[in-house]
Amino acid sequence: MLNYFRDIGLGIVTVLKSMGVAWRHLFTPSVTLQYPTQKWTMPERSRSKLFNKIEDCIGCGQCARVCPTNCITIQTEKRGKEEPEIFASDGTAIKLRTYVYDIDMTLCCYCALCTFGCPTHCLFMTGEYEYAVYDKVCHIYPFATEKQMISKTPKQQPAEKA
Amino acid sequence: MESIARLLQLIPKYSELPEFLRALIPVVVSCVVVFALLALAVLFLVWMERKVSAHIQDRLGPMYVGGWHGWAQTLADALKLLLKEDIVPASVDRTLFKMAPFIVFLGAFAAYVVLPFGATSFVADLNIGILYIVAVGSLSVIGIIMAGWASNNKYSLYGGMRAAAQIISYEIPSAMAIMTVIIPVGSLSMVDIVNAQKGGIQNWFILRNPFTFLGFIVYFIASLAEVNRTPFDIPEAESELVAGYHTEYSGMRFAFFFLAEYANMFLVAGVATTLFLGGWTQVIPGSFIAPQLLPGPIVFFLKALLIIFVQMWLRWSLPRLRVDQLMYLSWKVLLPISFVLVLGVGCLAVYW
Amino acid sequence: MNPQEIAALLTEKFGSQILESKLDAMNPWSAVEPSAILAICQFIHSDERLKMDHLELLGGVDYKDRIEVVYVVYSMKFRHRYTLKCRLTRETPKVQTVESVWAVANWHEREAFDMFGIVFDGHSDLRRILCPDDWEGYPLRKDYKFPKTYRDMPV
Amino acid sequence: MEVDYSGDVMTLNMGPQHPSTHGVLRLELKTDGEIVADAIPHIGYLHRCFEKLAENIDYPGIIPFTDRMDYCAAMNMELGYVLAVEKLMGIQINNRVRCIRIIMAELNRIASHLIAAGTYGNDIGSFTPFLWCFRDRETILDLFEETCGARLLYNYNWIGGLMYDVKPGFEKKVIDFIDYFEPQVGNLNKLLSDNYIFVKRTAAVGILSPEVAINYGVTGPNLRGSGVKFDVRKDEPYLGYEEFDFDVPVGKGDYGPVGSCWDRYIVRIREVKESCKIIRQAVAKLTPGDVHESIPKRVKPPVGEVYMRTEAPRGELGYYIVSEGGVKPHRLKVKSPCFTVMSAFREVSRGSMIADVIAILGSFDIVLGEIDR
Repeated sequence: MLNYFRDIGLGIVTVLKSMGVAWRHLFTPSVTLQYPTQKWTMPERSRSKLFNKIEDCIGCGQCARVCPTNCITIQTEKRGKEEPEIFASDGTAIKLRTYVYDIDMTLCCYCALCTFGCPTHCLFMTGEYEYAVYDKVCHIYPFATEKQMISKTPKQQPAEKA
Repeated sequence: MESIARLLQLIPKYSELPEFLRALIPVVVSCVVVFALLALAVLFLVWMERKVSAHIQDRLGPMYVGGWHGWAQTLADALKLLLKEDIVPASVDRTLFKMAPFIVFLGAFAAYVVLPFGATSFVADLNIGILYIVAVGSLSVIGIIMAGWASNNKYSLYGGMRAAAQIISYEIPSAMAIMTVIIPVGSLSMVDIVNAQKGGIQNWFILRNPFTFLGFIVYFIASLAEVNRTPFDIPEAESELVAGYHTEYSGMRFAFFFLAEYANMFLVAGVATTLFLGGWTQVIPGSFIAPQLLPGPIVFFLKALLIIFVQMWLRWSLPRLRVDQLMYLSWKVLLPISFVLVLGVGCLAVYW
Repeated sequence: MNPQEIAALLTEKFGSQILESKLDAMNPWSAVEPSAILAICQFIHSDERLKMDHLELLGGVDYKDRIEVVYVVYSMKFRHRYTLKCRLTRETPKVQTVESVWAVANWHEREAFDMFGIVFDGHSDLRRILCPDDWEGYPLRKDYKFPKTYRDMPV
Repeated sequence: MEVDYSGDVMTLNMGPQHPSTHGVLRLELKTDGEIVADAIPHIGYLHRCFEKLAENIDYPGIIPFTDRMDYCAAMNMELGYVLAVEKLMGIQINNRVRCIRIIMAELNRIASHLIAAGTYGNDIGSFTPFLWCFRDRETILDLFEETCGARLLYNYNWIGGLMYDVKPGFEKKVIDFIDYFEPQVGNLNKLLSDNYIFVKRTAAVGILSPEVAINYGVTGPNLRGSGVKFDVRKDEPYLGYEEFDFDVPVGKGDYGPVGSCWDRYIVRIREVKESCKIIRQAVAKLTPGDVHESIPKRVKPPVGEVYMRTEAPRGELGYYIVSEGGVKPHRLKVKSPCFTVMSAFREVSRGSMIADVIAILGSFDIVLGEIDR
């Protein structure tokens, strides 16, 4: 019998207490950010869309090798001897012509491992996060600007790993 | 209805219409008026619920649609629901499935007939008014069970069964609590009940004596359970039963369930206002202290909104009860208390 | 108890059924005869000196020439750990279940069955656990070929 | 389809798409009215072949995938992995890396426990604490984003070091957050933990006795909720946790038998406070240093095998790595805490009510990404 009334009493007390806490929160300022009109500034290290500054790319393929999901496709060829020498902005000589540099952002896992391997720091992750598209294909971003000059027979691809 | 009939008299050549039309038109018109008011009230209540919940949770809630604090958000949502495809799953009982939302809504809607919004603004003043509300209000149980059964979904079935058990159980304490008012008034008519509370806040039943005050509390709790609000929302407990009896519903039919839920909320708030908070009467009697600032219906709405706010406030601060605890509360706590209250009020009526 | 003592205790008790022990490894382990695994597990679980009541890990390892089942056991009371290994053939990997010793072995063994095809004798509910019931092959084996389709859906 | 003729028993499939199975878990409930006669969990809907994938990727490349196991506590997941590889390779890390790792791991533990508490409230029917918890968690994620650029899947702990050093002013922000956060726990307690309805719903429900818990290999807060004082951070310290002063809260059965859902829940809440303590100490111990100092150029561990376990928010997380000397692991087996606790679910939930099943499931605080891997 005592328990019965204790239960009722505790129930009433707990309801009042909870309501009190809720009441106080009714007037605390909200933390909502009204997204499309207000945006927060992304921190400088934020990892979103990948970007390759292709003028600085020496085509070494470090990024493609280190990528755990193989989202970077890179194809290069040797630049001809007669072509003028070009340099990346940090002075590294560009000996390879990168004619395919595709990043498939649907596969990217945003780990940023590729950006750390890049010797000329031309590949980096930007803070841009609004790049929704209607077609998955649009998420393959080609960065290469040059055309393939020397037509070569495609090399025998190494057998696919099991 | 009388006032609407009087207004219709102003239309030229109205009296030349045939007798049955003159009887029918006021009914239809008042129904439309009540329905429109109801729809508006529901839209407002949904918006209010979103805002109350948002601010309790340190959010803002809808802010864009309509400009000022997203006031048109529910309107947009309602339109969206109406435009949606009416999906009837393949294996449901089609007739029952289609009927159920309307029966649920009918129960809520029909009860508004006797709810007195103001001294003259009501559809009908039945002499069995409150009995009628209790009776018609429980009609929605049938609709809910129909929905639960017809959906051919186990979660819906659970929801329907829980709702039936719950609503029927809580009818008893709520009816008992209503009796604490009926006994001193001596009439079942809603208008009579309000008139008995005229003359300011001290005459309201909530403050008249401790029995009616407790009666109000019991009625409030029981009515929460009857309209399936947290902490008693086990029929549609989204963490257990997905969405309970309206799991399979979408679009327009779902909107009707939604409408019914909020209409029911407003109904129980309106009944509580009429019974315990003095209905349309002013807080301070106007004639000698202050002028009657607000018209009756507005006072009524404000009082009902206050109760609804408390309902919402409770919903967003309490967890949900379990089925057995819910039944415990009804049969072992509320029912004995309400019996004691009726006894007490009876004694007061006889020996005071 | 340190690993040397545990190994000594096991050798003393089970003798030739302890095939090999490596105590200078990062996780000292003993390879045991597969047929004795249940008896050994019961012993280390109930022995007053060992009380290895917590099975931390049970998993298979495919070494191309054999499949090993690894049992990492731990004692909540004495806070010591030991590793047992069962070496099985790749063709018919079969070992007794230790479900009766540690209840948690039930799911771990199901997982090992699912991934390596190790059959646990006497297991109460040896079904696939992570892959669908009608999946073919044992994915974590080294020679596993990825199927191109599953139920006509491209994988 | 199997038909059960044994009377009033109905099979109710809870999941894989159900609001409170915390992911894609399917529970096959045999119900008799509201009573659950048997609850059989079916897992594997989120199986992403982590262990197979890991055999085909080099060691540093696995770290982003470890993040995706327990996405609520990614820092702790990668911490366990890098510690295992470091143990295998014998890499020593300097004090700065150690302290930053501890701060990050404990911050993430707080974030993870906030999700646990919030969603548990949601399971019981109280929606408000859920958003309050997420509000506070957001601050932690902001700190993470500022440090490593990602909010959820960090790839921050690297083998032998860290991705970046923390930014200047990080320490102050952490301390500010802790100062702000500690009173918030009391607020949560008022609204949820000590709410009588909540207590009635969770205490005396889902009792997991210590013997059963150990037998089922239950670890972490779930084990401590049963009253067993066992914490890998205390009992088998890694990263120098032995230098830190903190308590291991255990379930005491304040409102009923020990090992109930409420005990498991409250252990998490109390652990959050202990984590705050650890963070304060770790920030004080932070010394200057180079976080890239001992990152190896080429991760190629010697032949061998290692079992390393750490205390993740959901329990004891073990990595068993077999190396054959290559740049890829020969075998990587994860002992996930949620997997073992899920195997105990059937035992615990038998004979309870449908609402209790949800309460028990929520109190286990499972993350399906980690169960299915």
